[in-house]
Parts: sequence; structure tokens; C-alpha cells
Amino acid sequence: MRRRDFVKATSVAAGATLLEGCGSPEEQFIVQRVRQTPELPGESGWRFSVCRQCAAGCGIVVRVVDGDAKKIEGNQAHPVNKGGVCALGHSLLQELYNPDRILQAQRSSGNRGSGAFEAVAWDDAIAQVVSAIGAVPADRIAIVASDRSGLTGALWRRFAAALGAPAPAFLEAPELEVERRAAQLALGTTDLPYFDIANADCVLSIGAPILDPGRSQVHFTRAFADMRRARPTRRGRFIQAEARMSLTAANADVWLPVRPGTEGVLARAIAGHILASGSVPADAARRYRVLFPGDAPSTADAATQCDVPEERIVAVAEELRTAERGLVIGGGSAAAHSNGLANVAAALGLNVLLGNLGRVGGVFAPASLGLTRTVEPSNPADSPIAELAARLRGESGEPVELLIVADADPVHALPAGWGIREAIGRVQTVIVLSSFRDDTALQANLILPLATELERFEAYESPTSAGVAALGLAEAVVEPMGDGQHPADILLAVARALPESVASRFTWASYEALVRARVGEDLARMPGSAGATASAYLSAAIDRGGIFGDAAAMSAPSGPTGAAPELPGALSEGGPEYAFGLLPFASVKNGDGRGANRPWLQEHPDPLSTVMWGSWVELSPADAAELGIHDGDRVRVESQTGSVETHAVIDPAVRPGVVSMPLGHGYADNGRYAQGRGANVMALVGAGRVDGTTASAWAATRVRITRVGEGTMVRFGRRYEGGEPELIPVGWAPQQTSQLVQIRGARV
Amino acid sequence: MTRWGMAIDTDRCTGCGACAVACHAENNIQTVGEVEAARGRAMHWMRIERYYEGVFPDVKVRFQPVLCQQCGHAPCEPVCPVYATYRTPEGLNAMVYARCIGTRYCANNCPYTTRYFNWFAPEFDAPLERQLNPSVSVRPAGVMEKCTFCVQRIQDAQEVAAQEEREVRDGEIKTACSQSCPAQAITFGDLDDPESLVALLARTERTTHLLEDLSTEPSVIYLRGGR
Amino acid sequence: MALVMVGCSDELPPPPPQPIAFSHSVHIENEIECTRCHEGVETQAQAGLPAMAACASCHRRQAADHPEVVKFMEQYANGNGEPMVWRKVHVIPTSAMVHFKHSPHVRAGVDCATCHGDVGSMTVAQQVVDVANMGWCLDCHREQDASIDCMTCHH
Amino acid sequence: MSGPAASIHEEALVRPLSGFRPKLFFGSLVTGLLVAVLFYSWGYQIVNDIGVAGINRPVFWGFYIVNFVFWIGISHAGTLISAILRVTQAEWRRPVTRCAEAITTFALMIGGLFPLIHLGRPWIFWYMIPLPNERGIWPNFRSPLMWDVLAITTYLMGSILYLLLPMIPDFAIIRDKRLREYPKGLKTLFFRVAALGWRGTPQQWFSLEAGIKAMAVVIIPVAVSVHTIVSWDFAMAIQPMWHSTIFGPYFVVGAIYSGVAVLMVAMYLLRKGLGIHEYLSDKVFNNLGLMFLAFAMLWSYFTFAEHLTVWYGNEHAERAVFDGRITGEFSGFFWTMIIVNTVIPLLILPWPKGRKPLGTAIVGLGVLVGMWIERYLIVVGTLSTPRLEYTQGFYTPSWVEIGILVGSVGLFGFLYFAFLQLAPIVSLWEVREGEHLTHRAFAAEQALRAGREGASHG
Amino acid sequence: MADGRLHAVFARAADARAALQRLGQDGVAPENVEVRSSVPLEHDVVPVGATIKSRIPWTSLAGATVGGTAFFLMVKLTSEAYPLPTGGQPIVGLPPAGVITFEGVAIGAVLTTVATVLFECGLPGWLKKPGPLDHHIALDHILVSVKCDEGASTAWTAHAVETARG
Repeated sequence: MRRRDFVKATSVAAGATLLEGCGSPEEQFIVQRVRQTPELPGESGWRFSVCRQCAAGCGIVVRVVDGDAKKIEGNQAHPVNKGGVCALGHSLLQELYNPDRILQAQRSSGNRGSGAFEAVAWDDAIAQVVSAIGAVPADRIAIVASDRSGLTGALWRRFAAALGAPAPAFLEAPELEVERRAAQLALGTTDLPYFDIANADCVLSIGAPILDPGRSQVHFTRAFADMRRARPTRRGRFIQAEARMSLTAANADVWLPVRPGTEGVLARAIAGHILASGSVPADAARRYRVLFPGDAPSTADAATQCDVPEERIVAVAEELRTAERGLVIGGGSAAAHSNGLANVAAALGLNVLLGNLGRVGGVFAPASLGLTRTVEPSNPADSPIAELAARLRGESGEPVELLIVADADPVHALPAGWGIREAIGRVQTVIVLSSFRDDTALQANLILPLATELERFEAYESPTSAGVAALGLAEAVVEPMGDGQHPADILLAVARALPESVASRFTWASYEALVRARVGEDLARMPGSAGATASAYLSAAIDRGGIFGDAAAMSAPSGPTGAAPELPGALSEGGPEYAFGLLPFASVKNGDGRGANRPWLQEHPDPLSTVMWGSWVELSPADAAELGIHDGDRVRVESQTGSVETHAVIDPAVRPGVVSMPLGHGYADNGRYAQGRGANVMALVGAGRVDGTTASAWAATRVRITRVGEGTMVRFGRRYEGGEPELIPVGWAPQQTSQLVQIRGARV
Repeated sequence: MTRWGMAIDTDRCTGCGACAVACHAENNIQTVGEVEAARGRAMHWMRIERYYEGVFPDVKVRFQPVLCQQCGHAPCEPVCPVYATYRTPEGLNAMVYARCIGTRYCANNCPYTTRYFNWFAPEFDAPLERQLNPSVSVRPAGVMEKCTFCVQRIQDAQEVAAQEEREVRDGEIKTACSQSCPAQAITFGDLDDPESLVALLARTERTTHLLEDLSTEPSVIYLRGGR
Repeated sequence: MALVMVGCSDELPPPPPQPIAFSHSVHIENEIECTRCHEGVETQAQAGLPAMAACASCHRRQAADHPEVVKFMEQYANGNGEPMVWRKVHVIPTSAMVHFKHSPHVRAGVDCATCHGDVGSMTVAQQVVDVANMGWCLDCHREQDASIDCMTCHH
Repeated sequence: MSGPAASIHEEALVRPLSGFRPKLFFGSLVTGLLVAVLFYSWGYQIVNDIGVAGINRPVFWGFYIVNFVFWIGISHAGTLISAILRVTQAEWRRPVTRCAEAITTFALMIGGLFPLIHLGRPWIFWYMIPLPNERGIWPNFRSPLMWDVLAITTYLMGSILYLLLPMIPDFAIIRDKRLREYPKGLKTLFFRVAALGWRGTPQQWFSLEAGIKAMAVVIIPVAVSVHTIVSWDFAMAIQPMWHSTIFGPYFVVGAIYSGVAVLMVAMYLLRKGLGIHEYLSDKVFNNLGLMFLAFAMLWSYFTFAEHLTVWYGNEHAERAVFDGRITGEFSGFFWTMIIVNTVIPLLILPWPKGRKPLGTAIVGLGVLVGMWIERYLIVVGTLSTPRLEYTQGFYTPSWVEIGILVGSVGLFGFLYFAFLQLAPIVSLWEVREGEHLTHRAFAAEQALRAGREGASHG
Repeated sequence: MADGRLHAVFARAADARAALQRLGQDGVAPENVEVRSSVPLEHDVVPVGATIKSRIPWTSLAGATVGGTAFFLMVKLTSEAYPLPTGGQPIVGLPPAGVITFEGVAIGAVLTTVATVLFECGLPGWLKKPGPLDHHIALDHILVSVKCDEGASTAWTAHAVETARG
């Protein structure tokens, strides 16, 4: 009996009326599909695909029932994720079936930026792009794209070159540029090297957020777990030197909460200690001196500068030195200070001293199939995104009259100090390839929706994170929901409609044709291709989810190539009235914002703060007490650049004087689950750049915090009240006990 | 006999929470929205509990994945007045939604607080409902729910094995959480099969249970960290 | 309240109206096996319907001038890929939260007619057994020594 | 012309049964509105799902179960007290039993409503009833909730019969009166039917009194079992500060304590409202006040014992709940409870002057509030502090829950006002019997004296 | 009298007793005499020759036994007739069965007690007509009514009652 009948029954108080509800069971239907499908009705089909939710490019398997995608699991064969999937990857299904997803091309109706759009036919939209490109001088076109290292990125480079436009700018995590540059200096690799964490015995991470999302969370999580538990006789140790208690730091065996911007000093002091111990081979020491000719600071100096006890620095240095397989990695917020390049170079340089280049549990050169070689024009230089921002602001270079943004949200992701949000309004025509009305799409004249990776042919080569080359290769898993296409297919369609000079350089019928052609051309270089025809090789690859290189091909990086910049003190924006250093971070909740419009992720508690459905700022108990802020209060966070309001989380693991806020919140629209929820931390970040690079120094902003009033913060776990003992329900490592352990929490 | 069990290696677990989202996707768990979540009604059959230990700078974080412990002596079972929750012959702590009248007594009596209640009927904004797993019921309002050890996967694997006229192999069944775990911290299997990986892990000296002193005899085993 | 319990299981619903007057008996007379169309019945939860293309492949020639076949072919050819939507004859209400699987029943040797009646002699498929009656399911499960664990079906 | 015991005061008792009584009408109206609030709130909850209540995870039980325990506690006012008094043949019970038993019956009805209100799917509550069915399923008799269902059904049935049985002769008295005064009135017909054709023959009296005695004996253990079982709803759960052996007697004592409290308040109001000082005399208040005092001390003792063991044992999870009460989130509630349940009664009730009607009524009102708080502390205090601290929660009632609480008080008042208009609130025949006994005793004494005097003179 | 009964009203129990004794001496059968009062009277204010007894504690005990047994059987046997899989745990253990049996005992005792009272009192007896002097009972008088078959005896009985009252 259903509720309505019950209401009726209780109101009439007569048993006879109850019978009505039973007579007609709810009607149900059986749908007879038109054509045969590989699966029977109701049968589960498992299809390979490639996750494109972050740059890692994990291999996934999708369960499809009656044409609908139901569940995402990891492809065991894919070397990046080895069967694992992260939270963001699972939620891809909620992008596919998102109620607010754009399914048809949209043209701005009314004022741009007002959010008013009307649907246009797909062919009309392509024609509009073509005419927009024809209407402006080629040097006044600007392109922002994603997939810097992949085939799509290469296609954009080729496209820009064919048009005669400036090279495209690629939107990626800004510290990656710093890390690449540092790796080039310290290790001599052209791209990010591969760190064999799984086989290391002691890993020192200078700020590298390997277990946090954004890099290759699944791969490194597995490597981290294997480092600890996959070997019967040894359990690797992980030491994290980072100002913030990130997810990585939370899992580390040792956490060194250094003062932000002094990570390089720590690394140099450790290097000094190791060198002084005399156990470093002369050759390694000599190579290290190429990188850092000067003398290293003493551990005592470092202790003062980093605000970490000297004996702990010495202990870490000793542990690293004596470990059979020591490994040092660096990046993250350490790379995002004005001295970030020096910080990371100092960290990576330690590997030279440890002599682990090309050794098991050490550092390896990046591996790639090199498919982009012939797609790229001869000059592969990209426009730094900072340069593009300057063009948009009209401060340098040619002004921008046509801006094409492909699968990226620069308005949301770039520092407010760069002024993109204001400048984009002055661009005549903005064309955005996006499936959601994110902050950039809202400014568009024309939005061309994208197909999710489940609805399109996908080929994506993971950057170096797996150590071996890995090209995920998959056909569409489900029927497309709308008109959206792969960005490369949109590019090819536009290019074909452009004048002959451009069109002739894009002869591929589709992205799929391009990939098949490239693999065919390079078949001899492909792993395991001996004796196979191109089509057989490709179909075998698609049947296992991609082309995967083997570990035997891993090679050692060459070593230091030049002197790193000596360590300047970190500069930060904001005078003494801005009392706190601000550290933005990516939470597994929303990632960089990609997960913002997915209910699963919005309701997913952040692992540390346990906040759901909104943004927050993490404060130390001492600072909170001084400011009179209680957990959950609404606070205003102000920098020289901007100001936002959010909720305060009091967290005993926050370094006093440092606050941190998650990325990916505070969208103007971006769908019903994201709209107006939380605040965008990038609105606070200033224009500063990392010295020696063009990357944003996003960790160099100082803020002040004032209490606004009481607030209701949505939390899953218990709030931290300070001073109370927390009962840990089962024993953990250091206590070596299975008894109940009662631990005193921090005092406020 | 079969007794399904799970081993969770807390030394491998990094608290990333992929398991929790995998569980949402597999089991049609509703997302309740900001307002309801603020009232403490968010549902995560699998949750990662976070505990702080110590004072800055010597503060440590401990992650503890907590799901229904599928107790051998489940406190939730005897208190249900209508037999909506009981122990199955395969050692699962079953929850029969159709039978549940919503006294919420079982949830009160669960020392692990792993039972979740449907305060309102779930809503899936179209076309999100196309993702719903057809093998799992969408629970109506007024009904208790909790981790089932992905019973639909167990049944599917048993069905396939029966069609192929063989026994279910160890490792053939993976719960959604264990499948997705990037750290491979979760192992699922038959505790009564001495050859199974989970039984092997259960015999190690790292084995411990959550709130052991309550003698609920959980089927979930935690492997504690350390060397 | 006792009234409710008695009241529900009285009468079986009449056969629902279908888009095409499909006759099982004609197909059985022409010696088409049940499993040829209901392919999933031995391996899947759902017995399933054949794709319209499968029907069309025969009916291009067979009984092509039968008015109902004409109706079907019209929908197949000019329906813009719209599927044919049939009404379920045997309905277990979703509120029961039951996940019925055909394959284990077929494997256990349960005759189709046990639940579906002698469909082969029906021109219009009609419910002859109240499949939504849990007691009916249970009686058979007990007789056959099949699982009577609630979670086997309700999950 | 009037009989020996049908005193002039009886008029005050019979008066509400006929004609228009503004006080009663007004009271019924106000409480009737509150009843509307109750059913509106409940209906709103059924239509919009249980989520409109403020309960959440981990506080799965809130106001509804608090109210349930509270009302079941209140129900120990009557049947148990009157049964104890009847069994012990306390003469001063005679004016008290009826109004106390009525409290029991109505409070039980309301209390029994709350488990239904608190269900997530109340439309299938009959799954709890052991009806043979084709589904092959059966209620789980291991569940304390099933014990509750049975115990409350038994107690309610017993209480209703225990209330009605002694009312039959009274209905007959009124019937006989009204048949002469208003032979055709509708109410007359009601009393004719209600009196079941009682004639008052010696055999009938004999059977009735035997029956009442037997029921009094049966009902005492039932009443004890009811609240014990209610306490077992909690004590069977392994939650901190619920899992306690003391809970059975603790709850029974608390129930009687709140029962006496509500009786004091009700008697005070009846005495004032109906002007029946002769029946609900100061002596009655004094005697009940002594009983009240005894239970105040007993309850305080149990409360102390309960908390002392927890404090001394210092088990972590229990200690968390304990701290929440003593110094934490719930300390305001806890100390209010201690003041109104222990401090005030022990300050006022020991003094004869304190046991005057007004004094006991004020104490009673306080104890009612205090006992409600006690249940709130037990239910919410424990649930919001589960063993895994990560899942700690909080609870704020919604308007629906508050509406239902207020409405339940209204329903109680409404039923009571209706009862006042349908039956004499003091048992006429029992009071008369008491007076007869007094007369008889007096006569016997006179005769004895006379005999002695005769003997001494002779 | 029209209905063939004679009614007499007494204010004091002693008077009523005297009248009853007189009636008894005069050989009026006890079943023809009805005594009615609004309070229970002493045990000797009964028609001479009438026996007053109740089976109450015994029927209550019997009811209790039956109720307890029934509930115990319901729990033990019926729940075994519905054998739900419980993973080897008892469907109902003995202690819960005890609790339920106890309630059965109580419910049986209560119901049989009330049933016995109603049966012994001949209730409900709505069909019996009220007499003209019934309102005296309401005033706490004692009514003695005697059934009179013939005219002669009627006059004789009236005399007897008069005498007693005098």
C-alpha cells in the first residue's frame, strides 16, 4: 500500500477504500530496440575507455546496460592506474548525464556575459566559427587549449601555425611549467621525469602533492601503497616537507611543516649534510655542483629559516642518506612561490647526490610514443599563458579580437591578478568549446559543446607519470547525448571549412582517422608491433584499452645541465596587514573545478576538513582563537587583489600563519550543483610569477581574515573543538597496539 | 560454508575517498543536497573517518574507512521488529528494504553508525537517473539502508559460476569499493576459505577489528600500519 | 488491515493493450523456439525481446501482408529509430524492490509455463499466475529447496 | 430526600455531566485546536515523508521517542497507583482512583500513538502484528519494540477495562437519576448503554469487587513490565549510557514519579475547576504528597547511582555522554532536571505545608518538565555522541515535532475534558461505600461502647 | 402492580435486612426477590436462601494459564512455522519468549476476569426494564423488589414489606 492510500484510509477511516490502491499495479513497459546490440537486453557490457577528467589519462572500463553507462571501473592493464579509479573518475558519469550539460551549440543572445544563450544548429555554429576566423587578422587570434602534450594539443599548434596566428597557450596546473624547467636543469629531462616511488625505501617529497588530485592521483596512490606494503621485507617511508597538511602530508610517515617558500633551503641544507657526510661519490658531488656551485646552508640556518627543529632536518637527511633506495621529489606549492624554480631544482638535485638516476626506486627519463612528432609544426613553442593574459589586457603584443578556448576555463582557473575576467569582456568574439556554462563559457559569443570521452573515439597518451608510454585508445562507449564532439573533431571540421591554405594541412577525416594514421605510420616504433599489420595492431590495442610500453625501455635521465638560480627568499604579495600566507590546493572534492557540478563530488566530504557542498578556509586553532573565529563561522578573506567570503574550518594540522583554500568553487553558473556555491580562491591570487618562468606564483599571496558572523557549514565529520581527546577506534602504526588509544588533541 | 569478509589495509589507504564515490555509483545511493547534508543526513555507506592525533607540529592524521562491519553478532539484527535486517547464511548482514517500516532502531543500535536512513524519497535530476544501477533497488523514503557488500555483484558472480558449473573463484568478486581503490587497500573474499587472500590477511599479526571490545565479530578486518 | 491483505490477491489484471496484436500461438505453431526471440532467458536476468530488425528479417517475406505485420514494418521502416514500446504483462511492482532473474529459474528446470502459463496457445499474452504474489514464489522455492533468504530477491 | 451517603457534595461531581458548562466547553475548544495541530502536523509528515522532522543521523530518535517514553511514564499515574492503593486498602484512595485511571488510559493512548508517528513508513505498521500471511514472514519477537507492542497493548487493554469496570455502577446511578429527569435525552441513552443494564444486586457487587481486586493484582506487574520494557528499548542497545542494568527499575521509578506528578497537577486543577474540595481534600494531597516525596528520593537515588557508576567506570564512550550532560552541550538540560526533579521536591515536600494542593501542584509541574528532560537527555544525549566520534551529531527539532508534542498535550486535555462530561471524575459508589464503612464502623463502635457501658452498669 | 412486581425502598441496610428476613420467613423464593443498591452491601443483605459466590480468582488463573501458553506457543511454534534464515542464530531465544509469555499471562488474566465479571453479573442486560423507583437507588437507597405472581400473594407480600418497613 502506498502512502497516499494510507492518508486516504486514515482520513476516511474505512477499510474499503484501501482496496483501490491494490487493483492496478503501476504500469511498466518493455522497450523493443530497433537494432541488434552486442548485449542482450538487460545484459551488462564492459567497454574500455579513457578517462580524461584530469591530465593523467587513466584507462577505464565502463559498464553499459541497455545503452546507458552505469559504472566506471579501472582498466587493470593500463600502466597509469592499474585498475584503480579516483573519485573524479567515477563522477564522469555525472558529467555524461548531467542535467545542466550543454547538448547543442549555443549562441549568446542579449549581452555577453549575461548568461542568456540560444541554441543554434551545429553546422551553423561551425560556419560561425569559420566566418569569425576569417573576419579578424590572423595575428589577432588567440587560442587557449588543454592537452599540451597530446595529439589534440599538437593539432591546435598546427592550427595556429596554419592560420598564421600566435602559438596556442595551454592551460594546465601552473607549477608544472616550473617543475619541467627544474627537471631540465637538475636532471636534464625535456619533460617531467618519472619517479619510481613504488620501489623506493625512503621518499622525501618537497611539497609534491602526489596523493592529492591533479597530478596522477591513482598512479601515485598505488605506488605509495606498494612502497609501503608490496614488498615482504621492507616498508618504505615517506617524508613530506610542505607548509600545508595536504592529503599527501596526512599520509606521510613524517611531516615537516616548513615555512612556506623555504622548501629549497631545506633541500639544500639536506644536500649539504649529505655532502658533508662524505658518503657521496666524487662524481655525483661534481655533477651536483654543476647545479648548485655554491655552498649549501647549514642545517642550523635551515632550521631557523624553515621553522623546523634542526634535529629533525638532520634525522631526515640521515634517513635519506642511509636508505638503500632514497628518492626526492618536488613540486606543488613549493614550486608556486617566487623562488619556486630554485626550490624544486634543489629538491630534484638531491637525487643526483643519492645516485638514483635510472636505478630501481629512483628517477627515470620520461617515455612517450612520440605520436605528436609529425602533427606538430616545426616550431613547437607555446605562448605562455601569462603572455596571453598580457595580450588580453592589451599590455603587450597584438590585441586579441578572437579568442578560442578549447576545453579549458581560464577565467576561473587563472589568478584574478592577471585580470582575465575583466579583459575577456573586451575581446570582440569569444568562442568556447565546453559542455558547461563555466566562467569562461559564460563570456562566450558561441559555445560548442563537447562529447564526453564516453561518447567519442578517444586516444590519449598519458604524460610521463606511469614511467612507461601509455596511449589509451577507445571507441565510443555510449550513444552521444547531444551534438557535442571531441575538440579535435571540432577543430578538424572548422579547419576543413577554412580556405585551402589551412584546409590542406588538415586532411584527416576525423580525430580517429588521425590517430589510426599516426599509429600506422609509426607502427615500427610501437611496442609489441612486430609482425602485426596496422589494423590488426590497432584493433588489438582497442580491445585491451590502449597501447602500453614496457618497463624495460625505461632509461636514466642525463643529470644536471646547468646552474639553478641561487635561492632567493620567497617574495609575497601583501604588506604586513595581510597576516597569512594563502595556499590554494586541489581537494578530491571538486578537483580544479571539474567536479563542481556533480552531486557525488559536492556531497563527497573533503578527506581532511570533511566539508561538503561548499568551500572553506583552513585556519590553525591558535590563529582562530586570536581572531575570535569559531569553526563554521563565515569569514572574509582579503588580499590585495580581491576578497571572498567563505566558512572557517579550524584544523589542528594547520601551520599557524598559513591558511589554505580549495580550488574549484565559486562558479557564477556551471550548473545547478555548482552555481554560487563557495568562493573561488583564485579571486585572491595576485599577478606574481615564479622567477625564471612564466608560471603564476599562486602560493605567494598574503591575505587577512576577518570574521563576518555565524555560518552553517556543511560537514560530514565531527568538527574540531580543540583540546579534546580524540578516540581512535583501532590501533595504528606508531603505537604498535590494538588497544584503544586515547590521544590528546591540540590545545587552542 | 561461505562467509564473506573484507580486509582493509590502513597502511595502504590514503583516504582519497574514491571508494565512497564508487559506492554511490554502484549502489544508487542518493545525494541529499546541501540543506539536508547540513542536517547530518548525507549518506555514505563507505566513509573515510579522519582522526587527528597530537599537537602541531607533531600532528598526525589517521584515516579509517568505515562501512557496515557485517557483524557476526550484529547488534542491529535482533532489535528490528519486522525482520528487515538479519544474517544471511553467507554471513551478510542483510537489509530488506521492502520489509523495513522505518523504526530506525537498528541504526541506533549500530555502534559503528554505518546505517543510513532515507529521510526523503531520492531525487535524481533527469537524465542522471540513466546512470542508476538496474541491479540495485532505489530505496524509497522511510527506509533504512547500508552497505550490502555489493550483494548484487556476489549474486552475479555466483550466477556466472553456476552457469559455468564451477565454484566462485577467490578474487572473482570485487565490491565496488575494493575494485576502485587506487591503493588496493581493500580485499574482499570468503573468510571461510583458508586459501583466499582475505583469509590469509585475516591471519596476519596486523589484524584488528573496529571497536573490538564490543564483541560484535565484524567481518571487516583492519590491517593496522607500522613495520 | 486484514482486508488489505486479502483484497490484493484476488483478481489478475486483464491483458494490457499492446501496440501490435502479436500472437504467440502463431509463432509457436510455426515452430519458432521461445529462446530464439527471448534470447536472454538462459543466461540473463531478463528474457528480453528481439530487436525489431530481427522481427523484420523474417517478416520481410513471412506474412508480409498481414495487417499487424504491415503495422510493425511501417513502424520499423519509418519510425525514425523509435523503439516499439510494449506493455509488460507480468509486473512485479517496483515498490517490492525485487530483482527477478530468469536464468537461475531456467537452469533449475522451471518450465516457462509455470509462471507465464501456456503462452504458446495464447493469441494475446495474459497473466495466468499472480507473479507479484510473494507467497506464490515462496511456495515453489520451498518445494524446490531453493533459497528463501530475503536478500536473494530483495536487494 | 436523600440517601445516607448520597451527600449534597455529589452534585458537584454530577453537574458536569449535563447541560452547557462554559469552562468545560472552553477547555475542550482550546485543547481541540491543539488536537487539530497534532493531526495537521502528523498528516504533513506522512504526506511529505519523515524527513520533515528534525531527527537525523546519528540522532535517529528524537522528540517522538522522548514523547513516547514520557507519555508511557505518565500513564503510570493511575492504574498502577490506584491498584497499589486498592491492594493495600488505603481508604483515602477512593476519590483519587477514577481521575488517576483516566490519566493512565489517555496517556497510554497518546503514548501508543508515538511509535506509529515516528515510523518511516507508518502505512505498513501492520508488519509488526503477527498476522499469518503468505509472505512467510513474521514479526521479530527478539526485538524490544515487539515487546513494547505487546506490553503496551496489554497495559492499555487492562487499563481501559480497569477504568471501565468500576464505572459501570456509576453509570447506573446516573442513568437512574436521568431516567427520571430527562427520560428522552440523548445523554440518557448514552448512560443507559454505558451502564450495561447494571442493577446493583448483591451478586453483581460481589463479582465486580472480586474482579476489581483480581485486576488490581494483575495490573501492577503489567505496569511494571511496561516501563521496564520501555527502558529495555534503550538498555538492550549497546549504546553508551543506555546499556545499563539499572534502567528497568530506574524507568519504572521515573514513570511513577512523573505519574504522581501529573496526578498532583490534575487533581489540583480538578479541585479548583470543579470545586470538589470535599473529595480531593487536603488529606488526599498530603498522603499523595508523601508518596511523591518517596518517589522524588527514589528517583534521585537512581539518578545518582546511574551517573556515579558511569563516572567511576570512566569508559571512554560512556564518559563522553556523561560529560555532555554534566558540563557539555546538554548541561543546561541536565541541571534544570536536577533542580526541578530533586532540589525543589526535596525542599518543598518534606514540610506538611508544602504538601498542600498548591505546593504539590507546583512541584508536580516542575517534575513533569524535569522528567521530559530526563528522557530527552537519555535519547538525544546518547545518540548524538556515538562511539565513533567522527559521526558525532546534533539535533534540532522541527516545527512538526514541536507541533506534535504540543498537540499531544492538547489531545490529552481534550480527552480529559470529554471524559469529565461523560463520567463522574470521582467514583460515586466507592466514595459512598467509604462513607458506609465509616458509618458502620461508627455504629459498631457505638454498639460496643453501649455494650460495655451496659456491662459495667449491670 | 402492572408488571407484577412490588418495590420497596429502604434508607438503611438494617431495614432492608429485616425485610428480606421476613420475606424469607414467609417463604418467598429467593429468585423472586431482587435487592439493588448503589454501593456494595454487607454480605447478609441478601434474599434468604440465595447463594452469592464468584469464581473469580480461579477463572483469572485459568485465563492467565491459557494466555501465557498461547503466547508462548505463538512465539515458539509459529515462528518456527516461519523459519527465516538468520545465519544460525535463534529465531526467538528463550528470554524474549519469557517476556512475551508474561504479557500473555497478563492479557489472559485481564480478559478472563472481565469476562467472568460480565458473565456472573449477567451483563450486558440492556433488555431489563427500569422500574419506577430506580431513582431511589441513585440516592443511595436500597431497593427490594419482589416478583408477585397472583393478586392474593401480592397483597400479602405488600403487607409483609409494610410490616418490615414499619
